[in-house]
Amino acid sequence: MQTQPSPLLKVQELVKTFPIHGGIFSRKVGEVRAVDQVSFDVFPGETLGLVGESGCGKSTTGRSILRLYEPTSGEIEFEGKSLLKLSQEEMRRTRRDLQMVFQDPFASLNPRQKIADILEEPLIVHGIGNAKERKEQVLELLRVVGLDKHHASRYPHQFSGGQRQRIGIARALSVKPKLIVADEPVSALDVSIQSQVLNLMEDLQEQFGLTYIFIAHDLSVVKHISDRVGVMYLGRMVELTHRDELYQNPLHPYTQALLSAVPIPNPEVNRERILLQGDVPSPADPPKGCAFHPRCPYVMDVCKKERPEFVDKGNGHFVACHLIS
Amino acid sequence: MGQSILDISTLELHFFTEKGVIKAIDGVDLKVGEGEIVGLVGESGCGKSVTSLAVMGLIPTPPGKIVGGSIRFSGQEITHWTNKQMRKIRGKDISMIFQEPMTSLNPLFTIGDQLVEAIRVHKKCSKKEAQSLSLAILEKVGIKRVGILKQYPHQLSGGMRQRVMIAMAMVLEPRLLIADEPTTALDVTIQAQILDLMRSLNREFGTSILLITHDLGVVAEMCDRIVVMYAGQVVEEADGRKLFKNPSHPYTQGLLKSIPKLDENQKRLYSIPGQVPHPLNMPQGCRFAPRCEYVMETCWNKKPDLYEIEQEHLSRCWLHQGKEAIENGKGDADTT
Amino acid sequence: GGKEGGIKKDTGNSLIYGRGADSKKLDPIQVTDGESLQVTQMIYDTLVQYKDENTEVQPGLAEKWENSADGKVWTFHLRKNVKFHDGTPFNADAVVFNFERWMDKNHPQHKGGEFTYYPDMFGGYKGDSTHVINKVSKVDDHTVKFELNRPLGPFLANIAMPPFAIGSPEAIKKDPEKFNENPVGTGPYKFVEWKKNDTITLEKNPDYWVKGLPKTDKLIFKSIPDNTARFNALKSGDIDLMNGMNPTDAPQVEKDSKLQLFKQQGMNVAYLSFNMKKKPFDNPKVRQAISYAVNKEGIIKNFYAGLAEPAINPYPSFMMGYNKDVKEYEFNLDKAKQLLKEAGFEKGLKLKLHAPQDPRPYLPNGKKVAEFLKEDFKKIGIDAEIVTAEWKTYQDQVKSGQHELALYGWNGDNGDPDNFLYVLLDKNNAREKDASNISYYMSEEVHKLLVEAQSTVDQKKREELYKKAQEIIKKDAPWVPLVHATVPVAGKKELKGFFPHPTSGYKLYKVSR
Amino acid sequence: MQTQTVDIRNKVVEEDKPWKDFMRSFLRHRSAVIGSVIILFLILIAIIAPVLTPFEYSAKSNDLMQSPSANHWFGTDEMGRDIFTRVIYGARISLWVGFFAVIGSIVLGSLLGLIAGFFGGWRDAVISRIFDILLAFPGILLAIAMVTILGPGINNAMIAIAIINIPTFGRLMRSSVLRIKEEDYVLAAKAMGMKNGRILFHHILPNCWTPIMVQGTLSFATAVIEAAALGFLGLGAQPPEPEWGTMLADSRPFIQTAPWTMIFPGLAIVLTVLGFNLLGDGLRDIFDPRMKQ
Amino acid sequence: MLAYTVRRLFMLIPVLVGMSIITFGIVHMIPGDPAQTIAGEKATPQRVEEIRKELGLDEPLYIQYGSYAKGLLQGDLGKSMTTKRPIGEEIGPFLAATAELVFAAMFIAVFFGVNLGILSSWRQNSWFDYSAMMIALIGVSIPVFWLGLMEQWLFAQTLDWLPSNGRLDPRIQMEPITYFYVIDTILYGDTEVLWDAVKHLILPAVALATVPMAIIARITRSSMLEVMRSDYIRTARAKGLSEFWVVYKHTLKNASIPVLTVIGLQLGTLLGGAVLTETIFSWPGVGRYLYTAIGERDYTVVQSGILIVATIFVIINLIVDLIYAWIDPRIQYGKK
Ligand SMILES: Nc1ncnc2c1ncn2[C@@H]1O[C@H](COP(=O)(O)OP(=O)(O)OP(=O)(O)O)[C@@H](O)[C@H]1O
Ligand SMILES: Nc1ncnc2c1ncn2[C@@H]1O[C@H](COP(=O)(O)OP(=O)(O)OP(=O)(O)O)[C@@H](O)[C@H]1O
Ligand SMILES: [Mg+2]
Ligand SMILES: [Mg+2]
Repeated sequence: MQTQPSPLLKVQELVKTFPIHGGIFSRKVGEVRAVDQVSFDVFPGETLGLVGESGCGKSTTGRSILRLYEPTSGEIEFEGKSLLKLSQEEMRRTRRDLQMVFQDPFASLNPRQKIADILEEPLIVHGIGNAKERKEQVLELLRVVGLDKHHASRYPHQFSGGQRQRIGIARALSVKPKLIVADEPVSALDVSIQSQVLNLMEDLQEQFGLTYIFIAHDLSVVKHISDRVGVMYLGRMVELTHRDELYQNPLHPYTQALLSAVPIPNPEVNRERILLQGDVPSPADPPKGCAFHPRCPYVMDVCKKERPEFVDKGNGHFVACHLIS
Repeated sequence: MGQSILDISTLELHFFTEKGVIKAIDGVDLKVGEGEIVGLVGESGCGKSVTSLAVMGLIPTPPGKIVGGSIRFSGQEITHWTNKQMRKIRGKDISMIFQEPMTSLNPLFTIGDQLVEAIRVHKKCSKKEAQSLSLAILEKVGIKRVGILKQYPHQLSGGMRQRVMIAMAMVLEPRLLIADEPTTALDVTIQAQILDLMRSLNREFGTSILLITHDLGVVAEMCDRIVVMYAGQVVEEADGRKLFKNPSHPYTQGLLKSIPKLDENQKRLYSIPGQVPHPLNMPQGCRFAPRCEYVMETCWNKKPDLYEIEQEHLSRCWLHQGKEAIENGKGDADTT
Repeated sequence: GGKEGGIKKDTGNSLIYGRGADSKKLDPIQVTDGESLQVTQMIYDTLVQYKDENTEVQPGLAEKWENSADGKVWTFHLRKNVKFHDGTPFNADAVVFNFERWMDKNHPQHKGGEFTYYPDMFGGYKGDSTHVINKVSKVDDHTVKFELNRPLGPFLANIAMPPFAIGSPEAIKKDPEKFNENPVGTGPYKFVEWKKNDTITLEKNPDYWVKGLPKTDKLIFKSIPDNTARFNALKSGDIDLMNGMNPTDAPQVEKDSKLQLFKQQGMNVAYLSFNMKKKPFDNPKVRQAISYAVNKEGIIKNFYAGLAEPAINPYPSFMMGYNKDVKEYEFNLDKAKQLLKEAGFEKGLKLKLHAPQDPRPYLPNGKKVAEFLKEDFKKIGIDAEIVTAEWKTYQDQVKSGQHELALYGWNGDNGDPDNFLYVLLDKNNAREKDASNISYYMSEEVHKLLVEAQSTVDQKKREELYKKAQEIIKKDAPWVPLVHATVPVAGKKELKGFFPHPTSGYKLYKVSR
Repeated sequence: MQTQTVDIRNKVVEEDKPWKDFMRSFLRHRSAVIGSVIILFLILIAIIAPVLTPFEYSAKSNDLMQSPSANHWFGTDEMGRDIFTRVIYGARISLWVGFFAVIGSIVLGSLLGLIAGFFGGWRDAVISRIFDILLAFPGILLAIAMVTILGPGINNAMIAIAIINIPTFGRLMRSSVLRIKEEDYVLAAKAMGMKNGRILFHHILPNCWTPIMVQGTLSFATAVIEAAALGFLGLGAQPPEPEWGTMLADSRPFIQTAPWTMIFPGLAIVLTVLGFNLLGDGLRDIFDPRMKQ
Repeated sequence: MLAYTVRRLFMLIPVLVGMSIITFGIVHMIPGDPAQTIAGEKATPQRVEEIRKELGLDEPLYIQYGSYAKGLLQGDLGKSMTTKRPIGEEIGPFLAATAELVFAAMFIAVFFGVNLGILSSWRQNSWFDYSAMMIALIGVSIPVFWLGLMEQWLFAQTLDWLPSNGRLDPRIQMEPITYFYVIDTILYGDTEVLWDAVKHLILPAVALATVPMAIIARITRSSMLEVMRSDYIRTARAKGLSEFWVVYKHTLKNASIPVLTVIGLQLGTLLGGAVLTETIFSWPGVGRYLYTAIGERDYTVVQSGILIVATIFVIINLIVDLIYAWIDPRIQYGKK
């Protein structure tokens, strides 16, 4: 896309490994390659969806961007400056622009803080406003996410899951960030509540010009909310493109299988199912070559040896598969 | 629909807790026919699991107690059977698999132990025979690993564990399989495998299946008939196609409108306002009234009945019941 | 059935002696504590020995002895036909061997531990300039000659001490290290078994050189550390005889028809020491005031069950040179108050009162005595804070003068006043560390008297000197002498032949049922 | 009726404030209530001890070893002191020792546990090893050795008890911190741009203290027993302080002639310890998330 | 399993080194002087000084520690300063005496504790449960020394049923084989003496058993209850297993892990903590041995003795951990 503005966030070859300890002296005996050379750009105002099966590294990617996990290698540029080069203190201040919404609305709110304190704390930390202004801002935030002002003096356990997720979103909004990483914000919610939160997030994006990285494992949700979607498998990005392109023209065999496996709430639709064999391999011991090759219906010899490159097939459709190249 | 193997009618089950009486099930009518796959959907906490446990006779008592209605299994009234009586049919005639494959297998015993045990509870046979039977059923559910019988649950992946659970449930070829959210903890591609497996078992053995889930997509693909629950009550029941094409209860309608769909592009999702009522503080009349778009005066005071709006399509809503019924107030306000 | 000989049960005629601590070792020369020596005394004999009830010397393994005119040569005539328990004969060689082993640090069998009593009693080891014994030699098989470097007054009394008992040279040579656990002597009993911290069992030596002794076939020492528990064991018949009882239990014994009480005259003193290095205890008025505030009768009644005499002088009245004319500070709080006022403490005084935690024969319950004193002190405006410590720490504290007031005491060794006055009250013993004069009483006058008495031979003259010293001490009041405790020993009614001995070393082989 | 609609729609199940919620479950919990009644009773007695008895705890009298009577409810000891008086004054000592020993070990243990859990790395390794070592020692022997070093006395006994209990709290704190450190709200705080100090004090610490409080209550009980044990061995309170363990040791010779001298101080210990155990148990149940619906 | 064991053994090294340093330090901080004890109370200061020199007590502490550590590395625990006997040899019978007492106590505690816990959990909230748990709570609240004294008062002195001190009637001499008297008397086949040994064991063992019994009963009950709530127990019931099998096969094994931890910890604690019981019952055990050694300032005995007891404690806990790994297949490689 030639007329693209410059990206807000640029992730290049991001790698994050976790050591595995064991042996007689609890030495490091191996590592989990949770994120393995992932690259993508996020443009201002868009929503980039990330999907993939459990354990494929979605959350780790999200957390590494905020340097909640220190990336092992790679490069992350936010508004042109490299995040990984910032000192702890500089990074702390930069986090104002980068915010996060968590999956579990029950675990992500400190049970011993009142809602008002939860929402005010980021303002205090970043030295925003005086006490009175902050109070007002808290009430404003509550209003924005559709909660009542009398909720301010309550504790998290007095809310339902959907309400808690609203509070989590309000907290992320409080410092007026540019980018929000939403890590499965609706997975824990019931279907009838889920749409409330999705609508809220869309409204807020429009209202504040936010940029989202939206992580989910529910393809329908991702499709609904995202402009572009990245598909991850075993720590790697296997496909990344525009939403409609992806759903109409999936190139990677894994994406194809994934799309065909999603049950559709319409008995009239009859689809050809691609049933994959076997389970997802362990990220501690990923297959050589293409990570997907043991389950791939179209596996070729080259897949077992060489790792396919993640390349643009034109019009911003990135894919990593030997079949395509 | 053939002869029904499971017939639950107007079941009421309460939990007597310190904080008060939780009316976890307050009117559930549900039939499962021979060889049929019935889906039971509803939001978290609406009483799906409790219903299935009631069928198995596994409700923790106290605090739980069936206070009304009946459960019939292939014609027999089993509502008040003793534990000892229930034990004879559990695992043999009715089997159950649970949501969490991670915690539903005893971590300290091998797969073989647990399968053999399941067989030998009901079937007189040697350990050897039981083992070969186990291997056969494991192969049927797609596990062909050597030495699987000697392995412990933690050595298997989630998908495999759920297969083992299914194998354990199916090994004695029960007539009814109750699957309580069997795929919720699994990934989509694995879920597809498991659902596929269940469908083929249903075809092969003619096992009836009661599939509990909150995923409308899963029921749409799997089930012949669908029962929708809300806050401890069945609110709608219909043939799968009818239900999706012509949902009649406002809750079902809202639910269908609020989920994003893969096969169409929606601009904006519908959302049902408010939230599920607190189990200790249920609305007096229709339980959905506080969230309903079409709420009427009657709805606040009177409990609606399940009403047959067309053939084999029931709905619990005053909208569909005649004026006359409203005035007669067939369902009285719950004043307890 | 089962394994042969592993278990032996009582033959019926045994004596079980309950005591507060186990033996440390069974080689007499290597131990210093009474409990260890009590056992070795039953297994071994010394050349000469104490009489049954006092510290006078009588023949032991030596039938007769002579001292040369210059006092430097001692000749002992040994008893004949005496055998060690291992069957080897007792003779002059054995005596020479034992003394050589003790005195010569390079002796091949000088092994197994410290030979503490030897250097203490005989001025050091062979080769030391102060060493007393020049040579021990055999004259014939039954005669031994000791040649001394200089005369030693208490030589005979020393030789009578239980550490200097003669052991079998064969057994010692076999394994000097293990001799500690496998004692072989000539005594009335033979060693059988030692269950550590529990029992030591001895059996009758049928060939004992005194006919008719020992009286019992077995002698069993049983350690029960707690006094009360031990007393209970006596009452329930688990043991026959016990030492170290709480004096407060004595009345119970007297009431009990199945028990009898033996009272052993106490060659001891318990006292309340003032640390005269510390203010205001350098002021005699303060010391005297406190002396008036001590209710000795009350203490004796409460904590000694009457089994003690109030102490007036530093040593008990039955000893030589006791000054009967010294008048005690009676219990008189008014006088005490008056004196305090004179000393400038009419508003009162705060002090620390140290008390030992563990029972001592002369002070069975130091803590309680301290509590008792505290209550009376309160009445004259003295606020005493009690500080207790367990025995070793306590010794450390008082011997280095960390206390202000301390409850302490002394058990005499040999019945000589020197053993009390010089040790406890002479300025030479007021050492910085390891003081035995813990009051740091520095009286020159007393020092002169005591030193003179040491080098005087004339007993009359000595008595005079000691009496004089006692007068001065009374006036200076470096201590409040509290009591001379009678040591109670309890046993079953049917026991006969038990003699309480002032050294607390009993001839248990004379006891019969 | 429109009004009614609005009315019910806005009706939220009014949940109580946390402390009210806590009080409700607390009051419903039988053992917690009994335990706190016992403890309050003891505290009260300790405070108003002088009012309850005409005697002084250290005053000797001539009524030696009297059996319980209307005048001396629990009898007298061998110095003629009123045992009832000594027992109720003893509550002061036991509560005092228990309290400060527990506070001491909580403060030190938690601090070490916090450092180990929060910073990890070599600090964790060193501190955890220290805990291992301390735990491996036989507690009572360690306490005996320490009091022997420091000298007997109630304060030194308190210090020894505090030290031997450090690893209990340290480990508890460490594991709590490790658990809470991984909670999403801590991550959220970090993502919010908060500094370590603030995360530690605002987010981690307040969420660690419930297990500490439960354990603290239970350790209070053991501390009372440990103090009595040291007293019994003569290493506790200094005379004439009426410490229960010391009283037991002192009256051991009279167990047969005057059993009341042993029975009442012993029962006092049991009652106190029971009170704290009941309360601790109750708190544990109340705070246990599994007990909550 | 082997690698796991070896790793756990290696992890002991720093703990043991730390322990040796701490014991050494503590022992040398205690005021008072072993030389004084050895020399006797009335020895001259010069003598004491000489002995101090002979014992090497005049050397700087680090040199003393150095030679102590060197000895330890060569497996030499040193000699007692007072008895001059090798500690390794001397401590044996005391350890055995304590071990016999502790094992007897643990046997009582485990037998009654576990069964009480199971019954209580089975009859949860019954009067039996309440009274058993109340008794258990009182059990943990009784100071062992008071209980011991009360036992003595009642059963030894007043009723005169059982002996109050020692391990054996002093009139009996027995050549020890294992130093566990109960075992030795059985080896000798002498029932009369066996009975005597057992009689001596009863009171102290019961006193010592009370607290662990109460703790075990409580932990058994709560972990049984917790396991009974788990998913895999529900699965076991769904198979149709009888209640007896559910409790004794599935629940007990899973519930045993926390119970084992407690048993291990208690075993270790009792081993070093039996001082009070041993003092009261004049039991010639290791607690009293060390307590006496502290009183006598026998540095080497205190140092090495505590080190031995602590090592045993650590090893017991290691064994418990290994038993877990054996019961629970998930533990094998250490989770970290
Ligand atoms: N702190 C950690 N330490 C070690 N391994 C980790 C850690 N966090 C994640 N991992 C591992 O990294 C891999 C990727 O995990 P991640 O949480 O990013 O997956 P995910 O895609 O978010 O999965 P889910 O859908 O379950 O949330 C997993 O194998 C996980 O086990
Ligand atoms: N043991 C119990 N005691 C008290 N209330 C209970 C108990 N078990 C279930 N309930 C209540 O019964 C209601 C129905 O619960 P159930 O588990 O059947 O829901 P569900 O539909 O299966 O939900 P989910 O989708 O979360 O599994 C809930 O309100 C719950 O609070
Ligand atoms: Mg994730
Ligand atoms: Mg459920």
